[in-house]
Amino acid sequence: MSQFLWLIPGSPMLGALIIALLGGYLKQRHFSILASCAAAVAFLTVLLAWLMGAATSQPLQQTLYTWIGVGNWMPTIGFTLDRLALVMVSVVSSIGLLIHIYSITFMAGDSDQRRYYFFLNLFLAGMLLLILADNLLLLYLGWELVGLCSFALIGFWYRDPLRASAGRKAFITTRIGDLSLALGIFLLFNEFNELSVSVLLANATVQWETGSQMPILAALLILGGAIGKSAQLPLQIWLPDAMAGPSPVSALIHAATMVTAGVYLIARTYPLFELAPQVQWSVAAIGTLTIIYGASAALAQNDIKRVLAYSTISQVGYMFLALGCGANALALLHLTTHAFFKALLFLTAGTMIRTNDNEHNIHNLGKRGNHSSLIRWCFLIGAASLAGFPIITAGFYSKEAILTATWSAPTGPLLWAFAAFGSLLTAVYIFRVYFFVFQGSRSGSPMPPIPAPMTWSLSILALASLVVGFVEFPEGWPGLHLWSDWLRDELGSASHPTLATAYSLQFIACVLPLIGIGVALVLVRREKLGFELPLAAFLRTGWNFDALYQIILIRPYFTLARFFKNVEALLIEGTLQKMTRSGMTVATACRDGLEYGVLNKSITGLLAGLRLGHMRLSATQNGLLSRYALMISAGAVFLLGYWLW
Amino acid sequence: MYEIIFYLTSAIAVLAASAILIAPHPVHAALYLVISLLALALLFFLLGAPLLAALQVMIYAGAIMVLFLFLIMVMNLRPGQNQSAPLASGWKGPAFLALILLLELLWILNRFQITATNNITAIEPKAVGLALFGPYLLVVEVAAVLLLAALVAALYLSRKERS
Amino acid sequence: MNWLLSVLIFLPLSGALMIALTGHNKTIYVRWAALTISTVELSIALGLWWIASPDSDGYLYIVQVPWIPTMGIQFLLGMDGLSLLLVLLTTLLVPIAILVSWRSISHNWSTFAALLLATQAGIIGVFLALDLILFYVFWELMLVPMYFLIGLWGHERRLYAAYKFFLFTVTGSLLMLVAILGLYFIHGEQTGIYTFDYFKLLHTNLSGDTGMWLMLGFFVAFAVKIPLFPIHSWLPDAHTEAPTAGSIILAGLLLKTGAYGLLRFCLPLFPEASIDFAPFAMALGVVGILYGALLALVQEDIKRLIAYSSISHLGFVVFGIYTWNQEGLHGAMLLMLAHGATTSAMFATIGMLEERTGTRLLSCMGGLLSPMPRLGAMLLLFTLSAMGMPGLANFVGEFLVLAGVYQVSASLAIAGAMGIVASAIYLLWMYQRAMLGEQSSDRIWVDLDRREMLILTLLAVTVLWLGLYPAPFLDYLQVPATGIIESNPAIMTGTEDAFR
Amino acid sequence: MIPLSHSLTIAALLFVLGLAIILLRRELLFILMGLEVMFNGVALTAIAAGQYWNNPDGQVLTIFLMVVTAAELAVALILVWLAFEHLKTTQVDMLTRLKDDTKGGAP
Amino acid sequence: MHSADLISLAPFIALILGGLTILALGVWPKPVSTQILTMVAIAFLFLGAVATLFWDAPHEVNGMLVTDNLSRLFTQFFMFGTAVIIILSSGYTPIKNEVREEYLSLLLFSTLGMTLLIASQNLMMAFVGLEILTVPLFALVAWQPARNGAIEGGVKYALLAGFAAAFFLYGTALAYTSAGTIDLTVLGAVTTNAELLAISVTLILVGVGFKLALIPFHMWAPDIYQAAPAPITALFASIAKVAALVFLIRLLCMQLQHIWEALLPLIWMLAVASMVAGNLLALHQQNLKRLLAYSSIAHLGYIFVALAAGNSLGRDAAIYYALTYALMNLGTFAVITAFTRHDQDRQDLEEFRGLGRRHPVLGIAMGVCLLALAGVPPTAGFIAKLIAFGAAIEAGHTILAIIAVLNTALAFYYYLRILNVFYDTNETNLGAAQYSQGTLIIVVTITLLIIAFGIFPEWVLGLI
Repeated sequence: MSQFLWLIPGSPMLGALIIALLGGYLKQRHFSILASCAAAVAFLTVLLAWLMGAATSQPLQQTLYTWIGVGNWMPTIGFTLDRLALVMVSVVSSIGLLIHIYSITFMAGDSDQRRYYFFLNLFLAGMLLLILADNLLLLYLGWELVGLCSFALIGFWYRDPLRASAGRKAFITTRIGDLSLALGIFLLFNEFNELSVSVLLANATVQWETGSQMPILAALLILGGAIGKSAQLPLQIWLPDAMAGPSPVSALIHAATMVTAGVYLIARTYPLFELAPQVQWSVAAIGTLTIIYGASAALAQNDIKRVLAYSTISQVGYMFLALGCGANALALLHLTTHAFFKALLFLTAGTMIRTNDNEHNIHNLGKRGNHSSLIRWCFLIGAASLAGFPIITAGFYSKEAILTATWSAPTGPLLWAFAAFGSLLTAVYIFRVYFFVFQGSRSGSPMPPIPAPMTWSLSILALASLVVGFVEFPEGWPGLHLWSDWLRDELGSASHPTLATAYSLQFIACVLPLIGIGVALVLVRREKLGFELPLAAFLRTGWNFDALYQIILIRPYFTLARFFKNVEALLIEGTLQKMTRSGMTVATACRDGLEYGVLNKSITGLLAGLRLGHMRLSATQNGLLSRYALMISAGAVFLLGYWLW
Repeated sequence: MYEIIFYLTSAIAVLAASAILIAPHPVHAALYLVISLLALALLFFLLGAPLLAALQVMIYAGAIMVLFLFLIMVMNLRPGQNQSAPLASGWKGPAFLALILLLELLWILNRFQITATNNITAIEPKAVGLALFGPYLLVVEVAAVLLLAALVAALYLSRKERS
Repeated sequence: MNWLLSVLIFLPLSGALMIALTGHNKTIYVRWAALTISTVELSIALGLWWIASPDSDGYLYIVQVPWIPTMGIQFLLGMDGLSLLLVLLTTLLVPIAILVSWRSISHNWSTFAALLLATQAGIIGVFLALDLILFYVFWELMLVPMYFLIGLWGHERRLYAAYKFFLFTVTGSLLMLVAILGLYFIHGEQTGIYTFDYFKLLHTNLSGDTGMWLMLGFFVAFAVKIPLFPIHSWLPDAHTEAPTAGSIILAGLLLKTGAYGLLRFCLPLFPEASIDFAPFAMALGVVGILYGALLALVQEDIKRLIAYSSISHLGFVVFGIYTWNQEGLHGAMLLMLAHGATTSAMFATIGMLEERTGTRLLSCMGGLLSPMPRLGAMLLLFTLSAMGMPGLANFVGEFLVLAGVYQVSASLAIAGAMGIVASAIYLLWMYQRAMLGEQSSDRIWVDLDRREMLILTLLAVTVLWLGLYPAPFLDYLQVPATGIIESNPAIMTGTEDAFR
Repeated sequence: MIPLSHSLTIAALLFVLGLAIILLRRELLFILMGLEVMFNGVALTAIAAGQYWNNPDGQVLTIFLMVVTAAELAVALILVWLAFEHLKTTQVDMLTRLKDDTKGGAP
Repeated sequence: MHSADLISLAPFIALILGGLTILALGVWPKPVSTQILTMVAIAFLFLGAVATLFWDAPHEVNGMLVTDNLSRLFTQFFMFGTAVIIILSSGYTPIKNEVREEYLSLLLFSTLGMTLLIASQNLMMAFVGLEILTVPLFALVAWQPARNGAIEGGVKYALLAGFAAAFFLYGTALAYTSAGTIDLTVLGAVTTNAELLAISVTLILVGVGFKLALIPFHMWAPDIYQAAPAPITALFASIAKVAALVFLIRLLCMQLQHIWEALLPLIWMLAVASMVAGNLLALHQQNLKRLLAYSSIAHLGYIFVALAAGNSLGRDAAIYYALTYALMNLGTFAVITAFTRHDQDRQDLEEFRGLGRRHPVLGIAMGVCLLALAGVPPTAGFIAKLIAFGAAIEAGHTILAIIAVLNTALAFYYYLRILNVFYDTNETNLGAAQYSQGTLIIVVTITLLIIAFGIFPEWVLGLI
């Protein structure tokens, strides 16, 4: 099996390559089929891996070649498939395949499908590469590749400058996180002269003491990378804007897969975090804050995709919380369920937006109200799963488990309280959307039928959103505990509270979504009457983070850059002209040259000085014979003077 | 006595030369020049060079001065004609420079103790002739070429029928 | 095969002479002749690459002929892995420059081609010469034709730019000449052997101050060429005003000669002085990285922007060189290649863009991706490479450099890494303004034709190759890098102390 | 007896006077006269030194000096005359057609 | 007179005989064509050059002239240079009809002066040689007096040359005063009154410095370059100047070495002044001939850098530099000669706009010559600078060398300026070059020589 590992990232890569190179010879609709086939091959390979027993065997390995061999710096193009990776590739490849299929009809009308599918395939390849990479540098490659594709796909409709800017914003913001990751890689390499993840982690656990400086630094740097990619506080600002891309893209990249890359990264390097408990705790803290942040911001949004975007931020916060509490397996579980239900929500939202003339506003969507029942049911399932509707939804199982696990972590009750409040808010905001959109007057014209590929992919996702949770029943319940058992060897397990505590926590977790739905009902009624939420404007702008960054970072940066530009322009152009015109004296040139830009000013000053020297000397060549003789005599006087002196 | 004549002649030579410096009229200047040259001839004689004294009188006072005067006549030069004052503005610098040069030269010449004086013994024309046609033979021959070249040059330049 | 080195130099030189003398008013014939010559050069270089084994110690090819024995000057050429790769880059970029100019140069093709080939000969000579005087000869030889390429075919302010370029570089190189002579006489006095032979001069005993001054003499010449921060101001002008082919040669090759000089001469000849100087050089490097990135952000002229980005990238190269460790040196060398390919590709693309839009101003562009998707895609690829996207050329070099720098000083590495982030900012901003958004005018645009696609595809393949499978290149750098590291008497203790 | 330095001083005086004439006078003929004075200063030096060393070389030197002066003067005088003929001036101040164009050239 | 003396004197005799023959042919009752006169002149030059080949061991004639390697090299070179100038003159339209017996004989006499000057062992001989070199030039500058500025140039040159000659002679007289002799071999051995001798050599330096147009004795140079017909300017800029230089080298570096050492600081200062001021003066100059005059001043500065080193390498460097300098200037002025208009030289740089492109051979030649002047390898100019600066560095004059290279860099500016104009695309001015086949051959030959001497400097270095 292991010799086929390369196929997992390789087939979408090949797909992208074929689209790029041979695209000129293909028709628009062939792109979608080609791309879907590439995604399907990847998915089938993963499936094959399951069937061949990858789930139970030792991690699979495949090394293609050494990428950059310099001394100890020996990153390979090599893949490792362990259980963590297996979960991730399964989620990514399956959702990827579904979204490819969904896109066939969704993008059918677009004239630039070549670019779309190129980047979609490339994204899939990058994501799978990131997951399978057996060394940090290859991981970084995948990491950047998905960032790039995200950039390109957010700005897919680039003619709108706002969308193009959103892409750039996403790229640059995540790149700040990437910088941190890169530094982390340098640090680890510098310490261990090794890039392979497994060896690094093994070395780290042996050589570093818990809580010492190095692991803290390393973990912090990696955390920085994860925060950027996963849109956690304070680098979350790019994600809401990223909704400018096509909805399938939002579903795939900005909900199901890429934003969870940070979660994956931390899970992958969790031994480092265990060596740095402080950092681990801050992971949890960041997660908690982000939960509240995202949920509260989502509460006030009127754009359906923005609600989902803030919801994503918030839900990834849960995963971080889980990671911070050491419940890595649970984080992964929530990652999986979230991938399905959030993809489902995005795709239904996308379908609605599509069929309603690009209408994003939930009020207006509700007023139009002509939604097919499939859409309605799918959205309901997704919303329930997101809210963690007890027992029947996948979201309940993953979220409840995280909440329970939180309790026994350091400062657990506090974290739990926040997370639970977030859970309440989640139910409120998502059902607010549901009630707005689907309880409106049904006045519109009858719906056009939804094409088969869309129906299929929505149905599969909806099903998954309900059933995936059953792999892991809550602590103390009868039923399966497959997930945590299976992953325990690789990811460890969190400590659990006592059973009694657990039961009460579980009860609360069951009740909160129900309360939330109730609150949502009330809220929607009152909002329809014109009532505004307190702080709505503040929340709607995502706590004004953009403005804050504008003020404290971006503006000063540009100002500084402009300042330097002006200085240069002033120095080179201005003075040169001025000097050539009036033949300024060398003294002036020197004086001005002492200012900041010694560089160009001194050059122009030099030129002017030389010119002045030329003019002065040239003036002596005035054709007067006596003057010439005088100079000769002066020379003689000078030379003779040397002897007297 | 010898000394008195010597210094007197020297004074004449120098004063006559100074007169050229300020003489307004070219003809006057030329005459001052002759005086200076003749005084110099006397000095040559006093310094034991009778041959050179004679040559000085003949070549300079005789030949060259005639050339000068001839040219002055031909060009009909007069003072004030297109002529700024002899020591026009801007004379101070050059004069100062000349003064410094003079001081430098005097300093140099008096710094070296070559003051010992032999009795004046005339160096006979014969000795000069022997030197000229002995070691300096080649120079004499070459000097002839120089004169020839000057002649050719002068001839060419003074040709009338130029296009 | 050694004689091929001489062929590499003299073939373009004689070709240039032939074309200059006979090619008047025969544009088509001249174009093909120049292309043929440069292609032959490329195949020779590829052949040398093919034959040479990367593991062989020392120099792969050597040519040694006495030239002016009374002064100890020889015709001494040598090719090690580093020069092999740089020659390869040279021979690749010159045909590309010719192809780029195929239509855009409208007048005096014969002179143009002759100058281009002469420049090529000079650059190859610089990369091969191991006799210091010979090196200097080629160093100047490449300047003069380059000057005319800018001064005669450039844009509006070409003369100003050309003078600035020439006077800056020539001042630096003349100071180097003084240093060369100084080294020559010091070595002569010590050993009694008066020679400019690189290998013999390597073992000159230099006392502290003398060594430092001589090293500075060399350093100034190379720093001007690289260009390092305070003396970079010729570069934006030269890049902006040069014709596309000129920009390609300038950015792709001439800047590399400076870095090459540091690697080949500055470090091995003056190890002690270089160690003492390393902190300053690295500081200059990091200032260059950030300063270049900062100024690139606020440029209106797209070529000027790339010029400042070059300053930034070459800062990385200097950075890497003075780390004096495996990762840093390899990174610097590889980045030289990568920057050569990437930046010349960007200049080629921008040249094509300029031919179509008639402007270099970003404010006059916009929305050009939809009418010209191929051009846009290519530009995106090269832009990504320039901003250090993994899998593309620059990434490998920049990351290696940073890994090397990190071992010397973490804070410098952070500063350098900020440069990478900044590069993303200004390059994407550039790309967005030029290619994305609404179309600024409804002219009819023509996408890339076959010739242009050929050019850019060649470069794109190079960029991808360097990014994904640099091993065939890196293998050749092992021996040179090790050589430089071994020349270090203190193995970096000096620098480390200076930083920590 | 006359010390050598006295003769040399007088010679130097003559030399400098000639030089002063050249520097101060504006008329070409005066300048030529100044030249003559300078040459005579040199001649006096040579002869005085010849007396001092008691050999004929000083006088030989002076003879050649006269020859050369004559040759040079002849050509120079003709040139002056040509200037008078063609340029209608013999003033130094007027001979300024050949000079630097101080307007300044290329940037 | 021994037969050995005759062999030694043969080249000089050939020149004198040549001059006389041409004069005789000129006054021959039947008119002799200009071509024949030219050919006779060149034939005598060739004879003279061949005659130098019969010199073997250094031989002194009568204590006046010495025939050694240096004399031979430069005698041959002067013959070559004069031949070049004769060929250039015969193809030079503004004075074409005036190249007759006077012109040619004066050229030959001037050449005689040069050969005498560099071979002289006696200050008197040197002086007379210098005058034979100079006096014909008075007339040659003013050749065809109707030309613009010709008379003015002649007058200025004549008066200033006389002025400088007075200094030279005064120096000679003082040298005589100090030692009682003017024989250089004797003077070199005398140690009494060394300082007075040094001072007298300083005065001689003023006289020679005038010929070399060193700062501050330079002011005549641009005017005369501008006034003279282009071939004569070439003579001024090349062999005439080199003759004075070689005399100085012989005087200082071979015969009065102790004086040379004493004079080093002065030479240092003259070198710096000449380089800096020469380059500055040339910087924005618009008149090409004047510009080249200023550049010549700077070049003499570089040569003095070599002389300031005070070692044998410096001497060799100066000699090599002198030779290549003359060659480069000959080449440059040959091109200017070729580009002449019907009645006047082109002078203003603007008048040359685009000409290099229109005449590729002349354009390339001009490029090579100017780049050689700038010191770009692989031309002779580079090797010259290399050795010159090397000498300075060997002597420890690093500062001087740095000043020199900075000046070299500065000089690039104006050389490139000329080339820019030559190759500019806006051909605003029309009117083709008017050059003879001979001029073209000369231009190509000199260009090739410049490159050849750059690539194989041993050819020349071996002769020194």
